[in-house]
Amino acid sequence: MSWPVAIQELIEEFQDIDEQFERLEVLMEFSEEVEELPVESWNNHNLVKGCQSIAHIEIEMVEGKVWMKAAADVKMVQGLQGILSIAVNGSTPEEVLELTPEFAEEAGILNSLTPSRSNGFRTMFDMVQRNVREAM
Amino acid sequence: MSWPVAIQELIEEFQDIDEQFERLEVLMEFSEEVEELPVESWNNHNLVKGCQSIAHIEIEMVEGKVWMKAAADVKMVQGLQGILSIAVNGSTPEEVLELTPEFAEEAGILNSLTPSRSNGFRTMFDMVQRNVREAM
Amino acid sequence: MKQDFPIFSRLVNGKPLVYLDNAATTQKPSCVIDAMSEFYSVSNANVHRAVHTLAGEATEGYEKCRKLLKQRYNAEYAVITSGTTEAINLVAHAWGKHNLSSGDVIVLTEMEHHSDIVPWQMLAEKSAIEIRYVPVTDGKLDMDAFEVALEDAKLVCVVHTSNVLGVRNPVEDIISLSKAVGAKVLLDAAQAVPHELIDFRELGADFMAFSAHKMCGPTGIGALLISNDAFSEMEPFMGGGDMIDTVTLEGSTYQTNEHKFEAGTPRIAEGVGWAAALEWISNVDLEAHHARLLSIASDVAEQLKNRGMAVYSSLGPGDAAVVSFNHPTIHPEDFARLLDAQGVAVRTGHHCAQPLMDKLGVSGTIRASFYLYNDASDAEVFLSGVDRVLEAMA
Amino acid sequence: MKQDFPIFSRLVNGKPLVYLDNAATTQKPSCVIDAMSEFYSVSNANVHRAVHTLAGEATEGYEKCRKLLKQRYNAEYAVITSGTTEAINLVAHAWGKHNLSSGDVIVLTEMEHHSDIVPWQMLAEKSAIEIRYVPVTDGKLDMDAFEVALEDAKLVCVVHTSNVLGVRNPVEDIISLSKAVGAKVLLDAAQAVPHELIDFRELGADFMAFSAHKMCGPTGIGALLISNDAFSEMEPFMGGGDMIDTVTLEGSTYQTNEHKFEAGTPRIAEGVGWAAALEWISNVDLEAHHARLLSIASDVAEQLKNRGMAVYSSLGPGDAAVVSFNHPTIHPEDFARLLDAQGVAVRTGHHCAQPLMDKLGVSGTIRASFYLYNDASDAEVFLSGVDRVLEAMA
Ligand SMILES: Cc1ncc(COP(=O)(O)O)c(C=O)c1O
Ligand SMILES: Cc1ncc(COP(=O)(O)O)c(C=O)c1O
Repeated sequence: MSWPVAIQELIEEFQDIDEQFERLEVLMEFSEEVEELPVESWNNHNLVKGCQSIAHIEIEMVEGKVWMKAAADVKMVQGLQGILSIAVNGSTPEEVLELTPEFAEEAGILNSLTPSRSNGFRTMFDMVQRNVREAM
Repeated sequence: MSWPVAIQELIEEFQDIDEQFERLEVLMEFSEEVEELPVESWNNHNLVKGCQSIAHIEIEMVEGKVWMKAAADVKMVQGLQGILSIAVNGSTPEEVLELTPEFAEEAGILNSLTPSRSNGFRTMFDMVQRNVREAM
Repeated sequence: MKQDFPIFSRLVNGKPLVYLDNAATTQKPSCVIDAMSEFYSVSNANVHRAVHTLAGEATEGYEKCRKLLKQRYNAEYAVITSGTTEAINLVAHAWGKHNLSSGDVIVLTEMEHHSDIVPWQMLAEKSAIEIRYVPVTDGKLDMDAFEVALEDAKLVCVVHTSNVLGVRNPVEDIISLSKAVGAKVLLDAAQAVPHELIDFRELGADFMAFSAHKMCGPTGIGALLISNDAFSEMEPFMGGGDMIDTVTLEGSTYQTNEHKFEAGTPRIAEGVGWAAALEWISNVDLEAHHARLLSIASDVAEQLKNRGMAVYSSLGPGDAAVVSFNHPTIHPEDFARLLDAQGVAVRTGHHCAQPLMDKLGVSGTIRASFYLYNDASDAEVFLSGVDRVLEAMA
Repeated sequence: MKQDFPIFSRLVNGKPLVYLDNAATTQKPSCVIDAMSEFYSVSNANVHRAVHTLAGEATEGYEKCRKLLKQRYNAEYAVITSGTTEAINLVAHAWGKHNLSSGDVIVLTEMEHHSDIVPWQMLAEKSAIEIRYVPVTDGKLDMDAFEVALEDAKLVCVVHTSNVLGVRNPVEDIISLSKAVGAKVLLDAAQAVPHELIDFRELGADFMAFSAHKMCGPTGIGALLISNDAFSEMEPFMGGGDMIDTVTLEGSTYQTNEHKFEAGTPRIAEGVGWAAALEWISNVDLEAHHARLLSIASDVAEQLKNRGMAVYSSLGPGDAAVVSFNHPTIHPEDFARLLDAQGVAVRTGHHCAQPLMDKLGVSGTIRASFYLYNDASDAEVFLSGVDRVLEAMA
C-alpha cells in the first residue's frame, strides 16, 4: 500500500526500531506533534469514548484543511494522537476520509500495544473521520 | 487379610474372572443368595438411603445369629445384597461387627462398579452393621 | 474422524471405547485440548483493562470466543456463562425478575430439561407467576395445546431439541406464534447447536442458551445469545469485578455491553478452548453428519424394536440422533452396566427430565446418543453388545 | 521452582518473562495443565448418577476436588462455584435474601474488592438493608470503627487479605467480635489462600470464598466453604440439573448436600485441574515461601521509595507480598507499558477496588505482586526496569 509521504516516513521510522522499549519511547516523542487541546475546552463532545484513560480530540477546519487538537493523560496516548495529527493535519477532508488505520499496523505501532490500547487508536481514528465528515 | 471361609471362597471366585462382563454375570447370580424381603414389608426404616435405585434391607436375629432379608429393583444390587448375605448370615453379631467392606474390594467387585454404586455397597454394609448393633 | 479425538485410543474394560453418551457431553478433539494447554503454557494472565503483553493475549483469546459465537450464530449479544443452566438462570434473574410480575404467564413444555423448569418454578413461586406446561403427545409437542397456552403469555421457554427424545420442536412456528402475542422466547439449544447451525437473528428468538461441552468444547463454559430488544430490558444479575463501570460507597454503575453480565474473572482458558472448538466445528459439514447419524440411529432404533424394546424416540427428519429405549424387564442400570462391560457407554436414568419420564410412564430410559465421530461400526458393536446382554439376562 | 511452570520458558518482547501480576492470576505448573489434558484425553464424561466407566472416573475426579478442599481447609461444606465472585453472589442470594430483611445491617470495609461490594449493594437496594463501611486508615482497617459499626449487624463481609495493599486483616478478632453480636461472617479469601493455610472450622467464619486461578489452579472454578450453621439456613440459588431431588410440574425438591447449590453440568475438567493444584501446593512450604516473598517485596518497596515513589503497601508480618505504588508524575499506564517492554508484567488501574482508590486519593496504582516462583532475580530485573523507565521519562 502506498501512503502519504509524512505517514510513509513515520512507518519507516518505526520499522527501523528493534526494541519494544525504544519503540514506545519514540511513540511518546510524537506527543510533541499534537497541538494541545486546553483543559477548558474538554467536554463530552470531544471526549474519546470507550477509552480507559482520559482522551479528548477536536477537529477544526482551517482554510479548508483539517486541523486536530488533542489531549490525554497517558503519554503514549498523546503519542498516538501525535501520529494521528501528522496523518491528518493539513490534509483535505477527502484525503482524511480515504485514510485507513492500517498504517499504524504496518508501522508495528498497533501490535506493540495491547488490544485495548490498539482499539483505542482505532476509536480515535474513527472519531477523527466522523468529525471531519460532520465538518464537511 | 484373612476372611471367613465363605467370603474367602467368594473372593477367589471373583478373582478368577478375567472379563468384566462375566464378573457382572457372576455378581447377578448372587442375587439368588438373598432371602427376599417381600414388598409388603418395605418401609422407610428398611429403605437404603442415598441409593439411586430402590433397595431395602432388614436384619433379624434368629437364635442369636444374624439373618438378612433384602430386595432391590436392580439385579446387580440384588447381587451385592446376596454377597452381603453370605458374609453375614449365620454369623454372630460380634462377627458381623468385625467385618469391613474391604473384602468386596479385594474381590474386585467394587472397582468393577462405578463410584456411586460401590458407595451403594458401603451404604448397605454400614446399614447392616447399624441394624445388627441395634438388635444386640 | 476418531483419530482427532485422543480418547478413542483408550480401552474400557479391555474393549475399545464406543461412546454413545453424547447428549450428556461430547468428546474433545486434540486441537481443543491443545489450545487450552497452550494457553496455560504460553499466554495465561487475567484479562481486561491490563497493559502487559500476556494480559493482552489472554484478553484477545477470550474475546475471540465471543466474536466467533456472534459470527457463527449471527447474534447481537453473546454473554458467556458457565453453561446452559447458568444462562437460563441468568434470564430468570436479569430479565424475568424485572419484566414479569404477579399473574403473568410463562409457557414451558413437558419435555423441558430441569434446567429450563426449576429456574422458572423458583421465579414463579416468588412472584406469583403462572406456569403453563404444553403437553407432549406421542413424543411430540402438542401444538394445538401450545396455541391455547399462549394466551396472555409474556415468556415462552422451549427446548429446541429434546435431550431425551431427540425430537426437534417446530421452533419457527413457536417463535412466530409467540411473537404474535408479544411474548419473548427463550430457546434451550443445548442439544440443538451440536447438530444444526442456527441463525439466531433470523430465527427471531430473544434468548438462546447452550453449553460448550456438548459441542466438543470444554466444560465450565456456555453462552446466552440475546436480541437487542431483550438486552435493553435486562438488569445485572451477579455483581463484582469487570461488570461495573464505577463503584462508590453509595452505589455502582454498570457496563453497557455483555460484560455487565459477566461478573468476576471470566472463564479465560475455557473461552480459548471453546474458540478452538468453534473453529474446528466450522470446518465440519454438520448437515451431512447429521443425516448420516440420523440414519444410523434410525437403524439402531429399528433393531432395538425388533428385539422387543420400547423405543421412545421417533427420529424424524431434523431430530437429533438420540435413541431412548427400555427393555420390558431388564432394569436400565443392569443393561447399561453390562454394555459398559463391553466398552459401550450409554446413559440411563431420568436425563434431568422427570416430568417427561412421568409422561412416558417410566422412571428412566436407556439413552444411546450419537455424535460426529460415531459411525456404523459403533452401532454394530452396540447392537451385538445388546444381544449379549439379552442372552445373559434371558 | 520456575522449571515447573512452562510459561517461564517464553520471552515477552524479546526478554525473559518476569511475572509480577500474581494478585490478578497465578501461573500454572505442568502437573495442573497435564491433569486437565489427561482428563480430556482419557476420562472425559459427564458426572453423577451415571453407570459407565468414564462417567465414574469423571465423577471421582471432580469430587476429589471437593474432598481435597474440605480436607485442606477443614470445612464442613465446600460448594464449587466458578470463582470468588460467584461464591459471594451465592451467599447474597442463597443466604442473604432469606435471612436479611429491611433494616438489617451488613458491615463491609472500604478495602473490599468490587466482588464483595456490588452483590451487597444489589441486595441492599432490593431489601432496604443498611450497609456500613469500616474505614481504612493508613492502609489498615480501623478496628475501633469496626466495633462501632458492628452494632446490630447480621452479616460481616471482610477481605481476609487485600488485593491492593496486601494487608492481612485481623480476621481472628473480626470473627470473634462479630460472633459476640451474633453476626455471620464471610471472608473474601481470594488473596489469602494462596499465601497461608487456613483452618476454616477453627477460624470460625461462616463463609469463605476463593478462586482456583489465584493459587495455581485453572480458571473458571472456585469455592465457597460453609459452616454447618450457615448451610442449614441456605435456600437454593440457581435451578437446574443435578441440584434437584425430584421435579414435577407442581414443584421441585432439592438435594440436601453441596449439590443443592451446583446446578447444571459442573466444572468437571476444572475440578480435576484444581485437585492437581491442591495436591501440588500441599507439597509446598507456604509459610517459608511467604516469608521469603515478603522479604523480597519489602526490599522492593524500600527501593521504590528511595526512587521517589509513593508506596501504599505496608508489608507487615502476615501481609501478602503485594507492592502498590505510584510515581509522582508518570502515568501508571505508561509506566507499566515500559516495564512490559522489558518483559516485566505488572498490573495498573483500580484493581477492582475503587472505594479504596478514592480513599487513597488516586485513580489507580501500579501493583507488583509476588508468588511462589518469583525470586530475588525477578526483583532485580523489575528494579532495573524501573530505573530505565525513570531515565527515559526524566
Ligand atoms: C480480594 C479479592 N476478592 C475477590 C476477587 C474476585 O475473584 P474472581 O475474579 O476470581 O471471582 C479477587 C480477584 O480478582 C480478589 O483479589
Ligand atoms: C436440553 C438440555 N438443556 C439443558 C441442559 C443443561 O446443560 P448444562 O448442564 O451444560 O448446563 C442439557 C444438558 O444437560 C440439555 O440436554
